[in-house]
Amino acid sequence: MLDQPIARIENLRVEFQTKDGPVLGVEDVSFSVNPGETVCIVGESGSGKSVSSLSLMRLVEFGGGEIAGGRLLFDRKDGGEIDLVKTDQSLMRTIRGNEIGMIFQEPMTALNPVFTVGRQLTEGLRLHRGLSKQQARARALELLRQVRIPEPERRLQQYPHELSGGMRQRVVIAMALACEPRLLIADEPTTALDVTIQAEILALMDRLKRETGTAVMFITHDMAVVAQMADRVVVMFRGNKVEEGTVEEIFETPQHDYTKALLAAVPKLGEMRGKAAPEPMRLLGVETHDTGPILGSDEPLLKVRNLTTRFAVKAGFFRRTVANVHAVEDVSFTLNKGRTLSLVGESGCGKSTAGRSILRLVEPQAGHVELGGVDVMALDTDGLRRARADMQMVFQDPFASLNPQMQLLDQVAEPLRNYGRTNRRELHDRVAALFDRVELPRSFMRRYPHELSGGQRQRVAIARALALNPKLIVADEAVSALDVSVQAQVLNLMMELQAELGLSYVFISHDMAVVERVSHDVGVMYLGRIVELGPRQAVFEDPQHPYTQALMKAVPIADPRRRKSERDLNFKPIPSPIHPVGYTPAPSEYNEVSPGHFVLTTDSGY
Amino acid sequence: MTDPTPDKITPIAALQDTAPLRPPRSQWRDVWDQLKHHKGAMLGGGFLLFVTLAVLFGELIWQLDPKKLDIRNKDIRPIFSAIWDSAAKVDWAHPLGTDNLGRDHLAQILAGGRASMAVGWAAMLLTMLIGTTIGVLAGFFRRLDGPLMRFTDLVLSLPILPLMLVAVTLFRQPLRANFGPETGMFILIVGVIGVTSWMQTARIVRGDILALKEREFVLAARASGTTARNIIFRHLLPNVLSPIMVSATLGLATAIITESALSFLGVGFPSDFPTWGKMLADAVPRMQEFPERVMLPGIMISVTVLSVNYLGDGLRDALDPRIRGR
Amino acid sequence: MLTFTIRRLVLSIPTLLIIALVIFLLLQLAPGDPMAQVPLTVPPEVKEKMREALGLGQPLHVQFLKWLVQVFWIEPKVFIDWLTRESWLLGWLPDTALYQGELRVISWQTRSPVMDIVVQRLPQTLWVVGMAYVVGILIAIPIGIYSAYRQYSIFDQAGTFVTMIGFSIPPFFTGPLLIVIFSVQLGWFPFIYDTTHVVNDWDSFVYQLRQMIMPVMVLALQTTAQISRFMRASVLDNLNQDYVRTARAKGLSEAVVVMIHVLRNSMIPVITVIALGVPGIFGGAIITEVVFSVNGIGQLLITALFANDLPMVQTLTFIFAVLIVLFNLIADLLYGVLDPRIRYD
Amino acid sequence: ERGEDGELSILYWQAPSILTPYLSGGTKDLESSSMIIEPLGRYDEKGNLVPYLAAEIPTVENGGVSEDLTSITWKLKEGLLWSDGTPVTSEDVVFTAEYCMHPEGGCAQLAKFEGVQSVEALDELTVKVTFNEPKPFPYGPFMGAQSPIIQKAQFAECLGPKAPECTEANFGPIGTGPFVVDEFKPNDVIQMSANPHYRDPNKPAFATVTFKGGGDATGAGRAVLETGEFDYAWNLQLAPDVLAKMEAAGKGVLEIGFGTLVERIMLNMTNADPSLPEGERSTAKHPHPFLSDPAVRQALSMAIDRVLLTEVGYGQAGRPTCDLVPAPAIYESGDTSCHEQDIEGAKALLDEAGWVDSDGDGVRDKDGVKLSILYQTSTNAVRQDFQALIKQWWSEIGIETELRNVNASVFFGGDPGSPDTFQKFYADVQMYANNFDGTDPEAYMAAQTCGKAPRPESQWQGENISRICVPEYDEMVAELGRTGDLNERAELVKKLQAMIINDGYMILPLVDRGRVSARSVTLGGVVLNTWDSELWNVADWHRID
Ligand SMILES: Nc1ncnc2c1ncn2[C@@H]1O[C@H](COP(=O)(O)OP(=O)(O)OP(=O)(O)O)[C@@H](O)[C@H]1O
Ligand SMILES: Nc1ncnc2c1ncn2[C@@H]1O[C@H](COP(=O)(O)OP(=O)(O)OP(=O)(O)O)[C@@H](O)[C@H]1O
Ligand SMILES: [Mg+2]
Ligand SMILES: [Mg+2]
Ligand code: NI
Repeated sequence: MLDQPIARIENLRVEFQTKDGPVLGVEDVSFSVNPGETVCIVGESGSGKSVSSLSLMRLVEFGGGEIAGGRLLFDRKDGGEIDLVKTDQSLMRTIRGNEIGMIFQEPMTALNPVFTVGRQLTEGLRLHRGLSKQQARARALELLRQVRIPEPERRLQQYPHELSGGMRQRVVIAMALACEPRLLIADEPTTALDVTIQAEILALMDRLKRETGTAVMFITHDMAVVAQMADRVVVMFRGNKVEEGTVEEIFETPQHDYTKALLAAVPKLGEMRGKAAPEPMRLLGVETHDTGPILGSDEPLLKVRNLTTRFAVKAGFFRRTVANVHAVEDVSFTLNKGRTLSLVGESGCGKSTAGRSILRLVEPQAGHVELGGVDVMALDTDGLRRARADMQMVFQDPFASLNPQMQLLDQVAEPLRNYGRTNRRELHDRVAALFDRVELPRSFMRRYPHELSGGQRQRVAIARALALNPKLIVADEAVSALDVSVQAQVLNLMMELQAELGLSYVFISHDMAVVERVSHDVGVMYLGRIVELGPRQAVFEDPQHPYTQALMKAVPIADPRRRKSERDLNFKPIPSPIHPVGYTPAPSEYNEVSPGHFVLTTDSGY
Repeated sequence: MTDPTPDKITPIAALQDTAPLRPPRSQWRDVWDQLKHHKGAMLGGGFLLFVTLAVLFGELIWQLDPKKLDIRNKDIRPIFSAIWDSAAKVDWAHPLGTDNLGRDHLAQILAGGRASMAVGWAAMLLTMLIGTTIGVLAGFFRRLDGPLMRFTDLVLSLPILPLMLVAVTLFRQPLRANFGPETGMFILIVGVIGVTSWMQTARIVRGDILALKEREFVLAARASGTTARNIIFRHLLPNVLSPIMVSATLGLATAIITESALSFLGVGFPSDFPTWGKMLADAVPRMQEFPERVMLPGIMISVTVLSVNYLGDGLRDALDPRIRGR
Repeated sequence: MLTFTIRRLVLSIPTLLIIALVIFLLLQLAPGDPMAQVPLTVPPEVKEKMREALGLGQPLHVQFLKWLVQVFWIEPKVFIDWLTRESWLLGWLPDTALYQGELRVISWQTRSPVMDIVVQRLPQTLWVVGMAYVVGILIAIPIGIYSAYRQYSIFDQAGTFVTMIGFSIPPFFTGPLLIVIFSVQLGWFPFIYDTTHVVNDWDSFVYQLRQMIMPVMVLALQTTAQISRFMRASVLDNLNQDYVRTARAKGLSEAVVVMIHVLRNSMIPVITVIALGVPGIFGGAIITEVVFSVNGIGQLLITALFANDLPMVQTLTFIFAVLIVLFNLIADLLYGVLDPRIRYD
Repeated sequence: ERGEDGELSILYWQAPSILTPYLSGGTKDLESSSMIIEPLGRYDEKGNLVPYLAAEIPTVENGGVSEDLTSITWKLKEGLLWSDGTPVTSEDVVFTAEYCMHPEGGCAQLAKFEGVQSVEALDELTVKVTFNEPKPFPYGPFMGAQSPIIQKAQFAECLGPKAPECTEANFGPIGTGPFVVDEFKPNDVIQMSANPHYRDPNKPAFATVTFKGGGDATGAGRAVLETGEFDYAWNLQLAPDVLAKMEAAGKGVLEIGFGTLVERIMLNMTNADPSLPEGERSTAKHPHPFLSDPAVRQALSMAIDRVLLTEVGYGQAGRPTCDLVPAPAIYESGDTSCHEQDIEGAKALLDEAGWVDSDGDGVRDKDGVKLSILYQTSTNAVRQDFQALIKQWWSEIGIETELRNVNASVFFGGDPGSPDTFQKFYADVQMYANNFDGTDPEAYMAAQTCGKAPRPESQWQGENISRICVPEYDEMVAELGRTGDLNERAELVKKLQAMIINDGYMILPLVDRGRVSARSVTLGGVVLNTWDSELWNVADWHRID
């Protein structure tokens, strides 16, 4: 705090005019950012993180917002300090993209889908720097190299959808860096990405900051990322700043109750070290049902043998199948009653497909699935429908998996109706009981999904899955889209239900810390195969397969003293799972390194 | 250095979901509440209600027979034309004047409105029914998609006039026998308009269903054992309501206009059966001398269409719980 | 994309054959008689002879097959001959002379090949109906963009109002209204369209504009009403997208953001809608053409219908069907071309 | 001076589709082609015969028609040239007959050649037409717009089934008329220029003609009367007040001429009840339940105010009439009794005949038969007004009417599959207009004989639409066929008319409809002719300033 800060936010207040009157986006926030410093802003969804940063760009106005009070002091390149609140939009345009760069949350949508990467990269350069086409292109190439995008020349001609999510996010970063801004605002730049890619991006940003000396305002709700990146941390809660301090202060001596609660809710990789069975997290302020470790049973419930699912790629004149996407390749495992098996792996490795294949929501090519003695693969349509009463699914996106036009009561009652329970009273009582079960107020039964928060929605989804008293629930990324605090609650809920009802879960996730917390067994998937399968403790404490080892390394740890460096990472891009029609992959063979701990010996492609 | 902690934040509150505070209400009350706030919808709905009541019950108040000729009182100008033209032939007995055969214009507007509105609504409903059915089937069942879309192309290229003539040849007699000449023709016209104007709706609905089908809640419904039928009725249809409403408002206008074009081309209702479209068409040659004869039915058609459009806008917003919640 | 195109084209052949058959049967079923316009003074026996001379007595399948052969085999030969003989495109090729005087599709009214008349009608149809479509779109797009950009402003409200009025007033009213105002009262424009008019200098061009302006206005009103609604909806969708915010964050001006980033994306669905409307141009505008004596394809169709000139109606409707199928395909392809995310293979 | 008046623009809102009347027969085609090809003689505006290509009109007196009425000999004018410069010979005339009489040609004017046994060229300029039997009126072939002479050299290859293939000839016949075709766009426009070989070197006054087709009658009227864009517009079937308003603009004047066209109501003498089995409806098997009662028919007629109808529908372009043959003058009956509407009289008549409203529903009935009428006509604004008025009057005398209008192309088409054609007459009464060609009504009267009623066996073809079947009438028609003397024939025609119309009320004539055309005030020489083509004297048209 010795030198002059680049940006100072003083008593910012932002209001949105909506039909029902003004809504407060940010109530009262003040903090500053110094040159060369990374300030992380944390807080849960809706706490006003994005609004603060957009105010600094004066972009809130375009979303219907209005800066109702406070000052936004920005130190311009040529010395003068101006109040951005009072600057007019034409001057703002020379600052935006030029002196303040911004990286947005969603790499998928932040780029214009119909223009090439090159065009979008050079646009700002030509505007602010007055570069010619060639010069801008040269600079764009340089930028792409800087963010370590392979084959930068080719990328310039490509459209955003032709790049992978990680590459797209790097393009967005390159765009923000194009004019060498003095302040870089990164709004959740890695939330939507895989651990492995996230690790790379974080490392990249860290390096760029060191090399260029840019000040960075980093917005996230992921405490692990904060631990990895921040110099200073600002904690926000419901439109207010509740705490500010250096990263160590915040993590080690949190002052504010909210900060404490937040930290308690973060699962940390390695916390479960030495424990065989999962146990619920201890959360602040929520009365715990203290269930202790959940042991499960030894009675097998679900047996999956040699499950193989491929999607046909059709092409040519007669739409013949020319190739197959080998989404799930020869996967076998057994899940016991009352236990949780987690499937982890990078995006696209076939986790969801495996889960859906078990329920026959996609038709597998081959394999054998047995649920409680019923051969699922042999069932006809009607039988399958009946069998599904025993196996339910919870989906990743709590919003997308609920019908926006239906009241929650009807949505939770739907499975019951499908299986012939039509008595209105009975239905109502049953649904009410389910709502109690997942700790939702009964008054919510008449609401619509959009009237609930993400965590509440996911509980509704769980209630729906529980409606038929299933034996098995496939939870496909069931907590990935949730805030940490909410995520912790949902996880606890799931574990409590398991303890009480003896449910079994197939838990699909890419978040290693969460997986560590909830699973009895873990299967690591890569390119359609399980490369390593075994009890959680064995797999996490003694990873055998090189891919598992790399994955474990990439996970950020919510501890500022255990930062990773870029050198630790060595990821290769995942090879294509598409193979021509005639291709017959080798069967999966495993080596049992310790009891129940299997490691793939067949070539997995890694 | 840090701000003082506001007292109201307790850790318990911190980890609890931010619950919306409003108490639950019944669904239809909600829709109505929302609709009430939409000025356009209220105006449009009010006008529509007024017109509907007027055409239904107007003849009880204004009891002149629209078909009654009174040749001595022909070509009377509407009462208001006396304001600027003191020489105009006006008569309080015919506030909107009479036509070239002395039929009372007000009575005709009322009777014509009944026919036009009925044709408009019925044809629109039929159009929506066919369009939605075909669109949903094509979008939902992959196998039906190709054939149904080709079928749509086929109907698109059918000329409406020969179709109308064929329909008249084949069905007029049985319909007349069962329903009488006017209702019979009404069914025929509504049928033909319905059968030839559902294609746009079908295309739109199909596109939306194709996209909705991939949404996770449909998969979730399937996973919880919902049958295809129920998926369509419970999950897909309510979600395509909004594009259907848009087509419906346009469909109503198109139906009224198509009916008038059919009359114009000579294949519509019996000649002594007034509709707004036909009144407009008949009055066009005399529009210089008697502008009110084109203006009145013209205004009625336009304003009705506008009202339906605004009401549709409002209903669309009101029926969507996402918008309603705001 | 190429395989996709070829595949769709090949698949459309059976579709078109079925369409042709259905149209044929429909027209056969339709009441009416090519002799309807022959005066009543001509005795029935003579009319019967005339019908025979037109080939009306033949069995249906024979008539249909004959028509199929004529349309799919003989007419293309004539067309290829014309291409290699006169057109500037392929005129340099040796003349093919494939057509050997076989019977072409002959209109019952004029006793001349239907296709020749269709070709004769194209210029005025394209000038008037096509121009109206273009003008309508050119007006609609800016209106749509601005209405969306200033959603719920006075301009937006007024736009909605006017377009709905335009949509709900039939052309048999607007046409005579314009005639009364601009031709009769003001005397500005002629209203009987002169199809023989040749544009070869400035004055004749001005005359062409004057005679086109009224029918074009009538027709453009309808196009504008529809397209501007689509455009507005599409722009509204895109204005809320994240990439718009990204563009603004780069410091681009509002004009660039809207006219380049938003417009390009918004045009994708609109252009396909526009493409789907193109067959309608060929179909002509029946009522407007009659009101202004434009004598384009629409008028040809309606006179042929009223004269029960089945070969003409059948051929015109079939061409229309071909265009519908074709432009469906073009709309799909355009979608693929405009939107890099979509790839057909 | 030929060509000095520049351009003439004519507007026909029904566009000509072909320029040989032999292949079409549509009025618009006859009239347009009459500027290009000509017959041997035409009728003038009074119905008199005038020579065109013939040197004079052959008659018995001048020896051109044989005493026994079985042959007629025409002599061409000398020195006539086709527009391509070749001479017109009797061979062309013979060929014209051959062309139309070819059994496979489907010639539309075959009726003109009815009874022709042979046509032979006696020399270069003389043609003799021989008939099978005596023809009291031998001016069918080669007379009037329906039967112009075409050039043999041009049409030699187009006989019979080949006729439709000669597009070039059909679209640009070489003729002797004042104009030649430069360009013909079917159903759209004809561009013509003065014929350099026209027989009168000073005519035509116009160098070029634009003959535009298409649009509607209102537009056509406006273009001549209100904006002056065109010089001449044909057949303006518009309401009289609309026309009067247009004429008031002062740019043009209306031309009106009366002929034989009568708007009438046909009463169905047979039962059209839909409950009868198909094939027996509207056939002689079942007489009409109430229209076979003459009192009902007369009451229907009495209730109609023909003067008012004329005023509302046609104005100066119509005259109320009680006759089916309102012209030429010698055939007129002079009966004006029907002009006066007599509602009370009609009521009395019905009461007397036992048709009373016994159940109090406002509709008269007798023996369970209700006087309930289905009244059909073709779609057309004036006819719809007529329907409405007549329905009103009939309801005043206690007769209930259901109106129906049918698209003209269906109504007048002879499709036996359609229930809506005027021949099938699946209604109780129907309204349309009809006339006869030329000046001789024999065939017209003969059409109402018993054997000519449309029946299923005749594929519903036939001209006796009312299904009139009066034996004395048929006998008298036969007598007419045997009578040569014009005055005697006229007497017979009047008697025939009285039998079924003036006294029989089987057909109710309403209005004698004139032709209304409009010409620009600057166009001179127009003589509206209803017996032949309106453009019959286009060679004399000229510009006046
Ligand atoms: N356009 C808008 N109209 C109305 N309210 C808005 C708008 N944008 C944001 N808000 C409100 O402002 C508050 C802060 O939102 P903001 O987007 O800053 O949250 P965030 O902390 O970025 O959350 P997330 O982690 O989900 O991105 C929220 O309550 C939100 O509802
Ligand atoms: N319906 C489908 N048709 C064709 N290919 C598919 C389909 N569904 C999935 N795939 C392909 O199968 C592979 C595995 O997909 P899957 O969705 O199972 O991955 P995942 O591990 O769940 O990834 P994520 O973490 O992103 O959800 C991917 O390559 C994907 O592109
Ligand atoms: Mg945010
Ligand atoms: Mg997945
Ligand atoms: Ni400080």
